[in-house]
Amino acid sequence: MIRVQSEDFDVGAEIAALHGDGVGAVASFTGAVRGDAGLTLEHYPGMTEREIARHVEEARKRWPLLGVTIVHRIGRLEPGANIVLVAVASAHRDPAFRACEFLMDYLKTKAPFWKREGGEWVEAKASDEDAAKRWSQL
Amino acid sequence: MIRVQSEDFDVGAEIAALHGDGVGAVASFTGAVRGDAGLTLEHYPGMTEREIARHVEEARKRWPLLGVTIVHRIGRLEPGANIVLVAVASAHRDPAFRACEFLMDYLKTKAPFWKREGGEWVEAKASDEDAAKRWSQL
Amino acid sequence: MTLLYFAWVRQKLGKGQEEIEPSSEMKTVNDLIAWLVARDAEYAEVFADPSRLRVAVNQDHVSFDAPVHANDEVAFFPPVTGG
Amino acid sequence: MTLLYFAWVRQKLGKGQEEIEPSSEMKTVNDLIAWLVARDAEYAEVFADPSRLRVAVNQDHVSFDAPVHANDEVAFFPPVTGG
Repeated sequence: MIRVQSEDFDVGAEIAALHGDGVGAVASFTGAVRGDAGLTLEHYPGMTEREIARHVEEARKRWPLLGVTIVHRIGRLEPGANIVLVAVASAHRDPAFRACEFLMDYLKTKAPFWKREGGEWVEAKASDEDAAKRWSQL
Repeated sequence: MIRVQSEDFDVGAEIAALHGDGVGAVASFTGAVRGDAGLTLEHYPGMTEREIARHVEEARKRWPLLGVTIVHRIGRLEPGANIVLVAVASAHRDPAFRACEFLMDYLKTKAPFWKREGGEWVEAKASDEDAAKRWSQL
Repeated sequence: MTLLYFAWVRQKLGKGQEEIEPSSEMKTVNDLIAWLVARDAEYAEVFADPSRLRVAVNQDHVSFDAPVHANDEVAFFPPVTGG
Repeated sequence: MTLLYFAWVRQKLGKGQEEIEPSSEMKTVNDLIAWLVARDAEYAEVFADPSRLRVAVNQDHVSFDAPVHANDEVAFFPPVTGG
């Protein structure tokens, strides 16, 4: 399940919804706004969902997953606010952890979101590009 | 914060409690009971908390962490029930993911818990030992 | 052809979207950029250093030598910073 | 010396804890095991294959050649399966 929304999300409810038949492990990542300035998030509607869906599909090919939830917020986000949730369910912990990291690395480098912080556009980090390269190109 | 308890835990509340000043990333793992038989979990009171605390301390030495929560349940657990939560807060995702996996690998191989499923004691898995060896011995 | 601009590209050009009639010589993203740069100084500024930009054609990331066609949706934006 | 037993070790011995008076020759965990095995057939069965067991002295994982002392807490159990 992929959602791009301005509203906050309920991490516990999203993780609970992934538990079910055969699920022994849910790995999750939640990103939050650091610093005092808050963030504004812009995205490319349509391409964002498409790009995320493509990477979820790729993750499902690579690992035996039983569920994936990705929620990414857009618009104005105050300090401390949730930005993103990636949660992955599997029978065992290793595929859940691997797929969760894989999806985060691709969200950071391929999903068309842009952060603005205190009037400045946040610069992309080379370290994020390097992290995504671990998985080799799709 | 380390807790060993028979009661269930609230994943969302535990993760929310880790967010705060400087926290940009929370990686979490929740383990649940697979199969139809349920589980009974026995532990070594005292040593369990001590062993977990030692590994949390080691994780804090290895990575710049801003918070760690580990909750492990004991006693009778029904199918689908939560068993364990490991949640790790940091400024960035990489230390949070690394420490979360490290702690899970050590919980699996060093923390004195034993699972019984349908009258049989669950056998330890060599794959868990191998996973823990990735981090080299403490 | 629909052109989309995001983040500082959108801000510098003062618009997020425009429609253009591509010429028949416009075969690739690079050709499109050359055509835009020739049209107006604002574009020249935005496209001065293409290494600062990324491009998507019909919502797929592509390189600057990728082909473009009359009915394509072409988006220009800085490297992404979500997650 | 306090001995603790967990999981199937506890079940086979029919107890989770006992106090013993160690002899002065009992220097290591291996010596303790030999002493227990000599005492009763149930122990002989439990300790028949030490590779199936793990041991902690004063709540630290140790090897079977680790020293033991009169006031130690020594625990025997199978490889752990939590998490």
